[in-house]
Amino acid sequence: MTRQPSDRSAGTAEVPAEGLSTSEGPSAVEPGDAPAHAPAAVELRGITKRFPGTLANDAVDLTVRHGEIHALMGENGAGKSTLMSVLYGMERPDAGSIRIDGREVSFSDPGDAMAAGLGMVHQGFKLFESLTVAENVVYAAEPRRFGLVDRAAARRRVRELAEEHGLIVAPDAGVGDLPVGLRQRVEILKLLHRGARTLILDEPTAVLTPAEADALFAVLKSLAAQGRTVILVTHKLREVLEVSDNVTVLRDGRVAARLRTAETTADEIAAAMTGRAVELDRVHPPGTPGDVVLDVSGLSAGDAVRDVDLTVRAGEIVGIAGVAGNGQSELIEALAGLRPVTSGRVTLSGQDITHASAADRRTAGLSYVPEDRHAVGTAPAASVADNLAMGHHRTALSSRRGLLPPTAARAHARRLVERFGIKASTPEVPASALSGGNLQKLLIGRELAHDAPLLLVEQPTRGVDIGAIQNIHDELIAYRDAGHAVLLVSAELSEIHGLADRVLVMYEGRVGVTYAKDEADERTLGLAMAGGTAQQPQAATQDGDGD
Amino acid sequence: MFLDSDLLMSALRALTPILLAALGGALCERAGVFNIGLEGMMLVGCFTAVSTSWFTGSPWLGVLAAALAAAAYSLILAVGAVTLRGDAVVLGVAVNLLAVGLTSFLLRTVFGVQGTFDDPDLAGLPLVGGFSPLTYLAWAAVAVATVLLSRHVWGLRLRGVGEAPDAAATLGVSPVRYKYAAVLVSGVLCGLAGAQLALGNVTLFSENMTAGRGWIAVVAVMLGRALPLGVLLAALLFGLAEAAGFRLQGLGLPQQATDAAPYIVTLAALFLTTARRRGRTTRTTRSSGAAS
Amino acid sequence: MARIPDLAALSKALRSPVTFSVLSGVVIGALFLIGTGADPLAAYGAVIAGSLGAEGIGSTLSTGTSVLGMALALAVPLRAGLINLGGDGQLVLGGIAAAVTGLYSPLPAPLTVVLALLAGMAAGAAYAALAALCENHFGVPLLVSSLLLSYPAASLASYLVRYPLKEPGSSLPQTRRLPEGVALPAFGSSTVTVGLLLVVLAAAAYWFTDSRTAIGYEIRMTGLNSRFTAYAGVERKGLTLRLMATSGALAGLVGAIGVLSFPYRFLDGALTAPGYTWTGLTAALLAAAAPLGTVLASFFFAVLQVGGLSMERTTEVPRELTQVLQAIVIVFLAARLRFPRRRKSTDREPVAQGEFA
Amino acid sequence: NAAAKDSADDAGTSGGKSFTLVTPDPVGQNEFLKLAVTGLKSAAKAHDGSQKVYQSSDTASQQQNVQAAVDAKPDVIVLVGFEFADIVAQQAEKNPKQPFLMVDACTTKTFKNVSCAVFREHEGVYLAGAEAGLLSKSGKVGAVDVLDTPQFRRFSDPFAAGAKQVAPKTSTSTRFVGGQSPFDDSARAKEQANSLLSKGYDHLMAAAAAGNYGVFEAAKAKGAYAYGVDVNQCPSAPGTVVDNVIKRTDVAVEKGIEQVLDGKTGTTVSYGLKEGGISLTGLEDGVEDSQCVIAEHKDVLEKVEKLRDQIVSGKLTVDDPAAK
Ligand SMILES: Nc1ncnc2c1ncn2[C@@H]1O[C@H](COP(=O)(O)OP(=O)(O)OP(=O)(O)O)[C@@H](O)[C@H]1O
Ligand SMILES: Nc1ncnc2c1ncn2[C@@H]1O[C@H](COP(=O)(O)OP(=O)(O)OP(=O)(O)O)[C@@H](O)[C@H]1O
Ligand SMILES: [Mg+2]
Ligand SMILES: [Mg+2]
Repeated sequence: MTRQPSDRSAGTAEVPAEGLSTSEGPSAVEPGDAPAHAPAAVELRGITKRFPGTLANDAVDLTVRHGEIHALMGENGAGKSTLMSVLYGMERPDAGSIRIDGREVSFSDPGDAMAAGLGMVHQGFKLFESLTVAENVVYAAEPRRFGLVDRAAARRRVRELAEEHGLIVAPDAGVGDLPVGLRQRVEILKLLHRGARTLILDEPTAVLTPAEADALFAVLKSLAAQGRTVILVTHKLREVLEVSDNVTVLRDGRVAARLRTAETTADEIAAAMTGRAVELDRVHPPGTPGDVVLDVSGLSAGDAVRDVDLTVRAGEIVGIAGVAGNGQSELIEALAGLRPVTSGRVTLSGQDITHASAADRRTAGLSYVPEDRHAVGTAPAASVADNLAMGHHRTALSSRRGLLPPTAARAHARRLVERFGIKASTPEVPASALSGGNLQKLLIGRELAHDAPLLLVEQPTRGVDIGAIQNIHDELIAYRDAGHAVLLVSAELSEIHGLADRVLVMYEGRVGVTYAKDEADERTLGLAMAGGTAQQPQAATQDGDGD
Repeated sequence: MFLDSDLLMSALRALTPILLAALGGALCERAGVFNIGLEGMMLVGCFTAVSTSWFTGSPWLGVLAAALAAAAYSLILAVGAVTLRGDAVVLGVAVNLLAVGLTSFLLRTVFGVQGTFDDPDLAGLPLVGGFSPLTYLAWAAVAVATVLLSRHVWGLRLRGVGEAPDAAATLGVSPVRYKYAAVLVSGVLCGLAGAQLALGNVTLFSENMTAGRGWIAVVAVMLGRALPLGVLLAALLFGLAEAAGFRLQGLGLPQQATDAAPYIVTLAALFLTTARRRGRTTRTTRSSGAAS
Repeated sequence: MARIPDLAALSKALRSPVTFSVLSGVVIGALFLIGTGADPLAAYGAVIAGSLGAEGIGSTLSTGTSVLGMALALAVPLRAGLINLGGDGQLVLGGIAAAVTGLYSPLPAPLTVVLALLAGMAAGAAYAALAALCENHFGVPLLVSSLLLSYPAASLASYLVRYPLKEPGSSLPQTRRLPEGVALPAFGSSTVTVGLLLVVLAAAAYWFTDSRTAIGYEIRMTGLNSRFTAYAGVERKGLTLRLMATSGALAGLVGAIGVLSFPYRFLDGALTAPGYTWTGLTAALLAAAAPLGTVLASFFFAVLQVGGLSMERTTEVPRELTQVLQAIVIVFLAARLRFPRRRKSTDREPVAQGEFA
Repeated sequence: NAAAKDSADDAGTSGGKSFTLVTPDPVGQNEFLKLAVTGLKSAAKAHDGSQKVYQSSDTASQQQNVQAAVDAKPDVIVLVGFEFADIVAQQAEKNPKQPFLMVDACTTKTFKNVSCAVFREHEGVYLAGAEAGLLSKSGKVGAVDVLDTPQFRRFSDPFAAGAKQVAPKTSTSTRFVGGQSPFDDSARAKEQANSLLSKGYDHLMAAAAAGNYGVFEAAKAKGAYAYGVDVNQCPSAPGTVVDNVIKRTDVAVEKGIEQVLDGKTGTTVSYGLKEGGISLTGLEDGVEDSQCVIAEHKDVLEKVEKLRDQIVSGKLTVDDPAAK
């Protein structure tokens, strides 16, 4: 049975979807090399998975042929990861069946799934940082000698696989020391070592430069050419169009469309994802910069941040682009007073804050939306009201004697909940009960409410869906237009492109050229993020090998 | 001379129970379970060893029973902290408290005495080369634990589970199972530590006879950074400081000073090792949340 | 907290982990008793009568003074996720400082009493601060530094009272008795002193700080997520130092109260032997350091301790039963109670609040 | 031993006199307290009365137990141990009608309703020291005490003095168990003994409470000798324990109760060698069956008897460390 998508993409989606979801009968498409009559590599039928309060998957069907690269798309929270967790034996479905190579299976843990030839690279890495590459690769499938881990064999195996698939990485390097691009390789090596025939990759490119992503796609294509099957979970349209054979789009836990990549467009996929026409890559009009608010010169903080110069003026948004791990977070932490500055000078509205404490910087006029909203930006176990009070508790909410009347905190919470449209039943519920998007609104609302001359904001829309993204972007633009300075760090090039008046690219702790708004197209930035050359991952490999 | 073989013997005897318990603690630490219930598990081992040896006449059965009983007792921590995801520190405190109450209660109901149970007929462990066999076992356990943790499949998986349980789970390794195993093994080792204390170091049971040794083991785990060899060195340091303290009493140092000495020495060692460690790793940046 | 108790609140209270744990403890304790051939009803009756009856309530309140005092001392840092295991050392140093002040102060007796209390608090605070410095500057975890520092403090007090401060001619390691009048006034002829009031005042101050002040808010949030408060500008090291100093001051206060109450002297081991530090710690842990819960848990443990001794006198049941009971309650509660300390960012499980409600 | 049980059994048999004994520590294997219980029982038997034993474990429980005893108003409340001096003083003043008997200590002030029985252990320890001095081959004798307190110094200083009296060249040394639970930590007691033994000390006075067993074990392993306290401890390590400083707490309790009932209150009786309250196993009847090493050293006993006679007659006085 196929659900009828109700939006305007239904018509186009229907035909190829039929073709793909039935394994019998003649098929118009021939993905990969598999003969049409062969059983599909993976076939999910009517998968339903319910979490308390959320129907994450609602009767989802998904068919993936041998040798195919199949993209699974959808907004945040659409149910992609859940579906893959079900397939991989990490979650039990409430209903539905799974067939692998035509045989019905029931996995009780990932071990079963691996035994059936599945392998998964999870969203966010699942690596052991204190172990070596070889140990990570062979973990739980170790070559042994007398019950001991045969380290030589493990190293050999890593080298062999690496050579065979062009995934060079030093077997003895500590994973904790590797850049993200190489960690991704380790993840894939893990699967190959286990002989996975079907590889599931959940948002593998979120942290990669465009060049690294391209290298990854080359590997995926060659794997597919060998007859392996790839399921690529992503919400990046460019990637899908570039690499996949077929696309399944999820929305609100249901299949919204099944599309053949060759026959679809970015607009069509986006519409299927959101259920309406969306203006992709909205670009906001530029601001009108005023006086310098933040002036950073020669700032270094350990090895992570080296000799950074930048200024942010009132009424402008300065964007910092860069691949995760190139010092952006550390730069922001140094500016926020959470990381010691080793040299350089920072002034805020003319006041030297180079060595000021975090508290003093806030008093001097700084607010900050951190990247990690669960671990840093909020106390998930505390109530919404308590979370909203933080930072305001010593100023607006408390009397001169340090008293903090609970009524004041509650009233403050109600104001912000209203102003920023945070969906919370009462201010007393724990913040952990909020959805990701709402939690982000809480965080941004709390920091904007300071009305501070400077706002530092990291990854403001990570893990937030398109509706909320637009909302947050509008808030940031409004804040800028009210005459505040905003320093924005984002891994989403489209976000940087859409919001920033000027763009800096961070690479290995340094900030290079400043791009004006109209120069900062994704291609230029992408190149700069890779250090100006697409060979960067290769270079890092050599470093790793040299150890 | 001040440093002589007797001093060393004395230190070795004193450190055996601490070493056994600390090895258990180190395994738990590696598996990501903070075990401060070593003291209580050890005390359960002491009582079981003595009562079994008394009723069966065999110290070996006593050792066996102590290991089993302490392992069973450690299930409180395993179930509470791993399955029910309770706070390990609170559970550890409770495990210690319960052991004192339980063993004293049983001492009175089983033996009808309070304070101490001692009898010349109570069979203790024989001495081999001046030490009880469990002493050798403890040293062997250091070697086994070292190989196990660094080279064995089980150890690799355990370390992975302790560092990133989610990552282990995605590879089909059940963190729960490994954590349970680590806690149970720590129970066995604490049981042996208790048996060594009650049938090896002495041959009797008295209320609360562990007298803080379990806490020293906890400190040894930290000082030894949960490495078997490190733990051994830490326990040795403590044992030597204590044995040397006994000697210093002979030289006229007041008892209160010699009592305090091992703790001060341990604290000083902690200062030195953590200062060195911090000097080495100024680079590790994002770990502030993981530090406990 | 200040809601009108309706039916829902009542059923919530009945289903709360606290009720469940206490009941489980009582039931398991009863099984123990039956197993040893004793009558559970008689035993529990004896516990209640012996601790809350006319003859026991005084003892319960005076034991409760020390238990609550130590529980508060350990709750204050615990509220921010810090565990102070050095209560014994701070307690003893507080006691000895109060004894020295009491013996040698040239001031009139009432002033000397105040001075002795302050001296006790200062000594405890200074020593606890030392443990905080070990964590802040040497990176030795507070749990360990406070524990390790505790032993030398006890040894130092023991040495002082054995040699320089020893009462001449006494066969016990104890100081001279404090001069006439250098004592906390008692209520009537009971053993309950003004110390109880001081500790209750401290509890009230803790409650007020916790729920009504900015610093209390910061402490609570630090306990729930210390990176969150650090990000918002709360300075961790300073907070650790201040919390530990407060904790030590409270422990020192308990020591001073002990010395300024009967028998009005410092006797080696007398302050620590009853194990108030551990009982206090378990009470604080049990209540997740929430002020009201800490008070109730302390009272509960005082009842168990005093009642247990009384039960042993009147029935043949060993007093260790109450210790077992206490531990079982904690095990059951701990298994369901989660501290937000060390929590991973991905954890989205609801956190049980340890409030007695 | 199971004293709590006895007290409950006997609690019902009223009619005669009632006596309550409050101990400072759990009775357990504490020979000294066991004897006090024995004395209490024989007193109860003699007076067709009932007895109760309240065992304390710390200052708080001591106070609560004394309070409970006072509330029950028995004919005599017996308290053993120094620890009770302050409490008895307080209660005696508040309850002038309640007779108290303190054993092993006395209040500093005298009260009409408080009788005391104290011991001069140092006299017995001195004699044990003399035995050690005569028997030691290495010329080194030592002692293991629970803690460095005056009350325990009574078991080490006179031991050294006695040894030096008979063999002036003897060297002496004392170790204290200490640690986190000094009264129970036999393992530490054993190591303390070992640290003496390894230095060549071959006769050890064991005043380590429950740790005595540890001392005996250590001495036995090294073929050295030890001296017990309070009762005959020779059977716990035959061939190792030479002799014991016997302290007749039972007699003190029984006689004390007798006197109080006779109306002779407010007095202090001191028990030493002269009164027969302190003795050595070797000087008592039945040495032959005591399993004590001293039974084989008649010559030594003869010399020791002479010393005893000198002390009894007052010709020789033994310093009391606790009186300093
Ligand atoms: N363990 C869980 N308990 C409760 N709800 C969950 C759980 N895991 C996922 N959900 C919810 O199920 C829905 C689907 O989540 P899922 O992680 O599958 O989305 P996704 O499509 O992978 O999103 P993203 O792009 O953010 O990764 C979401 O609403 C999510 O909050
Ligand atoms: N791991 C989890 N445990 C418990 N509840 C969860 C979990 N993940 C999500 N939820 C619940 O599922 C609901 C949806 O969460 P999710 O973060 O996916 O929202 P969303 O669909 O992305 O919404 P938004 O538009 O606000 O981002 C929330 O109410 C949240 O409380
Ligand atoms: Mg996902
Ligand atoms: Mg979401």
